[in-house]
Amino acid sequence: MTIAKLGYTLLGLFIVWNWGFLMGAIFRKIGARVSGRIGIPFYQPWINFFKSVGVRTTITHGVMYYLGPVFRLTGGIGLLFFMPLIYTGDPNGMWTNFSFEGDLILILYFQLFGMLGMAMGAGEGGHPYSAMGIARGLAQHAAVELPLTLAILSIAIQYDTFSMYKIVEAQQGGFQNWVLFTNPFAAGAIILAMLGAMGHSPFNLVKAPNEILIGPATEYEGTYLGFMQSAGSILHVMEAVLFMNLVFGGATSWPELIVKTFLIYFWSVFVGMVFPRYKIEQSITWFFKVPLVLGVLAIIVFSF
Amino acid sequence: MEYITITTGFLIILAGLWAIMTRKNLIRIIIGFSLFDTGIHIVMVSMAFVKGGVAPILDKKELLTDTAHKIVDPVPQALVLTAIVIGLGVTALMLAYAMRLHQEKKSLDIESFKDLKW
Amino acid sequence: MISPIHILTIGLGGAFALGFVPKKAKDAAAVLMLAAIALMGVLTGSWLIGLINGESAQQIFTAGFKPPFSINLLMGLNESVLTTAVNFIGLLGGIYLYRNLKEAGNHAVMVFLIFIMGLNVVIMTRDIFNLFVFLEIVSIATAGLVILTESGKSIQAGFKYMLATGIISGVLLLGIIFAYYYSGTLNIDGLTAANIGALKGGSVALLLIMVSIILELKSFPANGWGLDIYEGSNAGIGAMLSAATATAMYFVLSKLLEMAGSEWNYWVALIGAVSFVGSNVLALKQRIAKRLLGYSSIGQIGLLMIILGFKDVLGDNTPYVAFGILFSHYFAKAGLFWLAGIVKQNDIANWAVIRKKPYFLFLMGTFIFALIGFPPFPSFFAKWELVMELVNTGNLPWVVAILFGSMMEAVYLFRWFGYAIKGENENIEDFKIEWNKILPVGIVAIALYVTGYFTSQHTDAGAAINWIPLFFVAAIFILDFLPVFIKNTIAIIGMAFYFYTIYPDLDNLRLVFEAIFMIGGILTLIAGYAYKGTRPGFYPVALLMYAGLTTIIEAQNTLQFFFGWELMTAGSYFLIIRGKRSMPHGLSYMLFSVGGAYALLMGLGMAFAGQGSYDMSIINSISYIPYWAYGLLIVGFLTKTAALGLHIWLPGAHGEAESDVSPMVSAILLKAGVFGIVLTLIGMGGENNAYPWLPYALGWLGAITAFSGNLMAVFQEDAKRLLAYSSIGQLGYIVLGFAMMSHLGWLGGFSYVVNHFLYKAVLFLTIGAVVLRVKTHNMYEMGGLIKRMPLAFTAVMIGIIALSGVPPLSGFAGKWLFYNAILEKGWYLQGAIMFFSGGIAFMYLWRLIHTIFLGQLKDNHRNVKEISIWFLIPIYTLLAGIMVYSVKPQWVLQPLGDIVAQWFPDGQLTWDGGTAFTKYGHWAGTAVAVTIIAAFLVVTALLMISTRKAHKVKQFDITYSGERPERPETTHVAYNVFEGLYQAMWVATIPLVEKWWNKVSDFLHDTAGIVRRIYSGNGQSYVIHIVLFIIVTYFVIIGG
Amino acid sequence: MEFKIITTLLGILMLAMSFIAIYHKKMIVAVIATGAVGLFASIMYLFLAAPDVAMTEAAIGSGLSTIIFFYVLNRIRQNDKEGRESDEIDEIPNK
Amino acid sequence: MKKLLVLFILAAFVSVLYPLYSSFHGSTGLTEVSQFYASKENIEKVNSQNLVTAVVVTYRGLDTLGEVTILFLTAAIIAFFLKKESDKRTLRKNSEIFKTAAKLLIPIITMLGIYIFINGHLTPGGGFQGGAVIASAVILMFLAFPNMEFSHKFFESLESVSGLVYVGLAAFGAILGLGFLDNAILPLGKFGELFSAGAIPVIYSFVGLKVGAELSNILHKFKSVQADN
Repeated sequence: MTIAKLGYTLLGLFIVWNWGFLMGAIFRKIGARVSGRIGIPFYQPWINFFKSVGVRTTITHGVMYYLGPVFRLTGGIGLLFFMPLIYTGDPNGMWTNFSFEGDLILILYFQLFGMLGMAMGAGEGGHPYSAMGIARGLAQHAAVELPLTLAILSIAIQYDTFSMYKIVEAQQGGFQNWVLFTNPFAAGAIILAMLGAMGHSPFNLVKAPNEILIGPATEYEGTYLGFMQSAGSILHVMEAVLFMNLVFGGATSWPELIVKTFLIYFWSVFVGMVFPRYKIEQSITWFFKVPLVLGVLAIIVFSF
Repeated sequence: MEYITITTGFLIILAGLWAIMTRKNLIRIIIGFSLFDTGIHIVMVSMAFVKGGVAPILDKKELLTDTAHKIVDPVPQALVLTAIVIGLGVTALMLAYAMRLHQEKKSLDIESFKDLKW
Repeated sequence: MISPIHILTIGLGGAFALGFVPKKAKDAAAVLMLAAIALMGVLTGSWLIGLINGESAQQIFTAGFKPPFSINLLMGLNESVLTTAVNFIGLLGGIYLYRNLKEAGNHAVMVFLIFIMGLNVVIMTRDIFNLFVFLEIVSIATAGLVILTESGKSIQAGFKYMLATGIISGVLLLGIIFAYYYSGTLNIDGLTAANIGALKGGSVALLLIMVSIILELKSFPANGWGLDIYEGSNAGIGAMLSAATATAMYFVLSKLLEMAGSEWNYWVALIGAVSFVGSNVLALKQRIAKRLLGYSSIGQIGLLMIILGFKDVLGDNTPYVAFGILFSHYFAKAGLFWLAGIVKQNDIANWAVIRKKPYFLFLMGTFIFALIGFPPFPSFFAKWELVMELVNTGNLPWVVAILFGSMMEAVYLFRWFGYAIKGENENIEDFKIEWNKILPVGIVAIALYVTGYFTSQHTDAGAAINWIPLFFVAAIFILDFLPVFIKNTIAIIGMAFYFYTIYPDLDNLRLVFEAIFMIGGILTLIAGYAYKGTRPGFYPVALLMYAGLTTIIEAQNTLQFFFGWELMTAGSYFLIIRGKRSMPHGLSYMLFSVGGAYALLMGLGMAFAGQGSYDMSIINSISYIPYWAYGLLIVGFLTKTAALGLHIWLPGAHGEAESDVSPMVSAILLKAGVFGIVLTLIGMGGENNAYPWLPYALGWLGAITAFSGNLMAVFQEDAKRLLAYSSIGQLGYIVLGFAMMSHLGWLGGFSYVVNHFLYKAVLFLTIGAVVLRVKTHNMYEMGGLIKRMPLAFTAVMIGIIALSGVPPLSGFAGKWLFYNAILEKGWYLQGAIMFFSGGIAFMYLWRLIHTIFLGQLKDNHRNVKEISIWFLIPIYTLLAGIMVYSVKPQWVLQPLGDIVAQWFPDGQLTWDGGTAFTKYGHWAGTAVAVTIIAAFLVVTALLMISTRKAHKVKQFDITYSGERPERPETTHVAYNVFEGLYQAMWVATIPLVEKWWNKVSDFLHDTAGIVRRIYSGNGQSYVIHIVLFIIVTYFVIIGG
Repeated sequence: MEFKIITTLLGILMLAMSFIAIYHKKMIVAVIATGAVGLFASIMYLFLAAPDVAMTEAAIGSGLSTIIFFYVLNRIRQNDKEGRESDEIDEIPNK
Repeated sequence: MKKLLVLFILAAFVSVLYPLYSSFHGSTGLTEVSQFYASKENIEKVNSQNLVTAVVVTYRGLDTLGEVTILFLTAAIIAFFLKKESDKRTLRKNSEIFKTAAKLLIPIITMLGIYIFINGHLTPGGGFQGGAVIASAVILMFLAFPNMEFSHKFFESLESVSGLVYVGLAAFGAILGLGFLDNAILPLGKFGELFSAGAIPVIYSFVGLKVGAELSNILHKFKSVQADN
């Protein structure tokens, strides 16, 4: 049983990893086309990944530097482990991974695991801008968390459970049962907070171009970068899966998962294409406005 | 009669207090204090007076019988004796202080001895 | 037994005989005087012993006639106690003033002797005019003694004193003669029987008598002359006035109060309360030591007057309470005045010089703590009894006034003490030691401890107090000269042994806290081995704190609890104030603690009310305005947990404390407050308590505290302050958890209690040890230390992961329980705030690790060593605890759950092996940890395989903007990194609370500054005050 | 009856003397007036059948204390002479 | 302005004292205590013709002891307060007539003083009055012979001796078991004669000596500080 489950989980990991690469490529392509460029081929991420892993990795700045990508990738993989991917009607089903029905609190806090490792690893690189990027990232993350937590709590109240499996289960039987419609305030808060969580424009000061040149990501080369790329692709998909499970009724099959995550991801890319970047204090205050109000409303509606 | 004296006594008490509270000169304040004391003594002696009584000195034979109805009250008088002597002591001490204060500052103005305050 | 009348024979005979002593033989005169006072003391002392052993009080008749026809004296138990006290202090004061008296000549010696003799007669006499005469003797002698060491100021003070007492005794004389006129007697007992207060004019006569005695006690505000004399006279005389005269006058008041009848009780108490509060408030602005003591003396007498006024309420306890306060005041004030004479510094700021001779600091501390009413001094027990009885009889406004006045007193006394401990003392001339001056001070200090012990034995509740820890502290204090290594070992063995002996007696709840206190204490003490030398003063105070903590746990009754609480406060105050720059924080810690203690005192009083027992169980069934009682208890405990609004002492206190003290006061001490809150909430009756709004408010307070504590921590540049603010935030979580009043909430709270102890101890110990190495608190001056201290880094990393609540470490257990509890309880908004605080916490935790250990190593830290092994031992022991808790949370949570289930049986976690179930979800701590660790290891292995040829690069092997850095500072972004967050959230960082407290403080100080201008220094206006005082009391009491 | 009139007169006289003692410019006069108050008081005591008190008041209240006053005044005047010339002893100059 | 305030305060003070004044109706008889003193058996018990003296020395003897102590205290305080002394000086020379008169008067005044206190239990007057009279003799001496040596020692010894005797007599009563200050330690004598009233004349004499010495000391102190030029 456990072995089989491990197998399915690893298979899921593989699918998600590939889908993450593909999705990333598609969106870069879309972005390029929107700005009138041709863009990368859809297989470019794989090329990048294998090239990174293939080259000889020569340097390290120290233990934490070394462990940064490890934390990050573990964070991504762990998130996948703790999140049910596909709803099959069995809480211990094959695509629920090691989720223990996907405890929301565990997931919310485990999101921070990769971030923490990244923050520490980049810190040891000794590069000044990495610290800046992390500081901004943490600040923005905290701001995003507030409406997100409110909305998640609201959903938890709505279904009287912290189990993601049960939340998804409750949304089955037609889109009218989705949280998007049954709890529009929470959904609204989540959809807006999602923009911050995904880290696209206007909330991408964290990895603004000048930092991309010389920030955390460029501090890492070779295998480190390869790990980071993998982690990135997994995390992107898993965040989308999280929101899908919470708001959009989850997925009963892989194609559904792929379509839904694509659309969710599309939303944040779309906004990113349209809106210019915020400064960090602007983005924080933005999250304290509409999303926060929606989150509080969501709580109020369901607590009384 | 005792009404007159007790009135005088109270008025002198007030006069003394007035001097203590308004005059700035140390000596004058001590004079005020002396008056205040004298006033109290007069009040005390007035209280001892019994109408028709004589001094409580039993130097006549007839005083020895039914003494209690013939003399004035000796107790307040004894108290006043003590009080007068105490008053002298206090006044003398105050004057000594005033003298030394004047030595310090060459002034008798009570306003000029405010080194200690608040 | 010799008749007490021979006090007169000895005193006067001695004084007259002094006339024969040749002028040259100065020593002979002084020795004769001391001998005479000692003889009087022996006489009264023998009566004291006799009366205690059951002999009957003796009436002394003079002139062979019975009263009321002649003057009589009485030697009863009270009289014998007080006369002995007067003679005792007279003897000590005589020894202290030996040189001054000798130099002033035989006449001064006579005056001193007559002064003491006069006080004896004042206490004993039962005739009101005789009282007047001997009062005059005392006040004339005082006026003479004021100029013992002559200065312009002393003469001025003496003149004002004579003027004022002259008027007062005139008024007294008027009152006496009219009392005689109406009643026909001068005997106090006769006057009592005559009940002159009932007559129209008689009531005025009585008023004049009472008011003049009250004025003689220097009642506020007609007391400018009294203050002047305290300031202007020799300190030795000030001690006499404050100790001996005040004691005697107080007894006179109590004698006359019997005569005045019970309707006067109220007024005496009222005047006392005005005096107590007014005098202590005005003293806030005072900076001259002796005058400050004067204010304090007047305040204490006011307190004693309140006690006297409530004698009917206190009943048989009156002497106990009054003597308790009186003797603390008597010894402590005399001691302080004498110290003032030895130190010879006017400005309290200059008292820092006292530190040059540490044992003097100890003496001063003894006196100040005795005055404020800390254990083990008599005033502690007396104040306790007073407050209990007053609350019990519903006199709450009085209690508030008493506690407010005491609070003000604590403010200025501790400010003064703070200067002494921490002030700048380099440029102040050292003071000389004269043995005849030290001896009395030492004796009264010892007397304070001894009387304290015996006072405690007087009541059943007090007798139950376990003094063993305190004796252990005393032993360590005596051994203070030994090197650290020995003392540390003794302390650790002592604590371990003590813990071993008492743990079987404790219930599980108490065992949890006792384990935190004792095991935590031992672990933090191990770090003490890192210090060299003798580390003077550290061990007594640290152990004092632990003694207090263990007393709190062991307490069988509320008195014991409060006793321990105050011991703990005192010990921790001294611990905190040891830091280099911690004086203002030590002061604010003390003030909040004292304020909190008073809230507790009142709350415990309400618990006592109506139940008539001191057993700890009374807080489970408070019947007298329970809302307020529980509220006050909680507020009292919240001062220790540093809830928002009461927190401003904490950052500085913890941040500036020594490296191994910070964990003691943060990881351990704060739990005492939590323990109190737990007890209170249990007392409120668990789940279905009758006052749901109280925990509700508490919950919000906890949530907001968590938020603001964490937010403030983000913007700190000082590593220890960051941790201190973090503690505020963490305690906010704990408070919220317990406030939920549900099984899950409490379990979450408890899990946090254990967890916070573990990781905060780790963090504070590590950061403290790092600070010891790098010699700075500022994080931006550190950096890259991972290269130099990898072990410290690992400790901090594990600590912050545990703190942040990221799975798989132990912090997550608390978080998970919390959210389940919140969902169950329906406190969603509070929960959201908490979660947001968690996000914020992440920011400062990252800073902690990034700014200190990552980034660029600074040039001046190239050669720092790994932190001391003595720090690493406790740190890694605690880390092991964290790891066990993380991997096997059920080992900790199941027993805790059993404890909680005693009060909250519903909504328990169900355990299935390592998996915990609630109705909302389940969580398998072990499995999660295993999963994550496995994934982590696999990924690490993969990375290691593919990067096996990587080599480590040099520190500056980076480029940015096309430049290679050459100095670490330029590439270490460490200062003010959360500028963006600040710009978004500055509104929430405005220190409103601090501003509010500052406003309160300014208001009080300004009021004091304005009101005290009535003491214009003009003797004339003092007379006006006296007359006005009489007028006002007349119109208030008799009503025109 | 005549006692009453005399006593009343004495009382008025005493009050007048008190006024002089308080307000007369010359301090010497004021001190003498104070002594006079004591003296009249001792007469009053005689009327009040208190010869003991009268004697005491005459000897001590009006006699000795007046002399002490004089000594002090004299001493202060000497002090003043040493220092600046002022008649402060009599009247405090308005500031 | 200030005077107005004081006037107002005094007016208020008058209203405080007024009930005392208004309830005073004179005395129509003795109080219980003084009736006791005036009762026949007690007059015989104390055997003093002057009742005031009886009260002062016996019944309220402790007050008197205190009172003497106060004078003693004042003298002592003034002595160490006004330390400065310079006896060598010349004041104006007094006329021969004054000096001669003084020489005559001083012993007479002293004798008068002694008479007054010895007869304290018989006639008005007593220790205080007598002492004051003796002090006035001393004043006369100061005035007439400003340069004469004042035997400080003598007066201080006198003061101490009489004080000790007073206290000793008082304590003697207590030791005999009669009571502190009981006059019955000496034979009561025949009413109205010099040797009557037990210890009263003895005590009062020593009080007189003591008061005289004390007042003289005080006066001397005040006199001696006159001269510092």
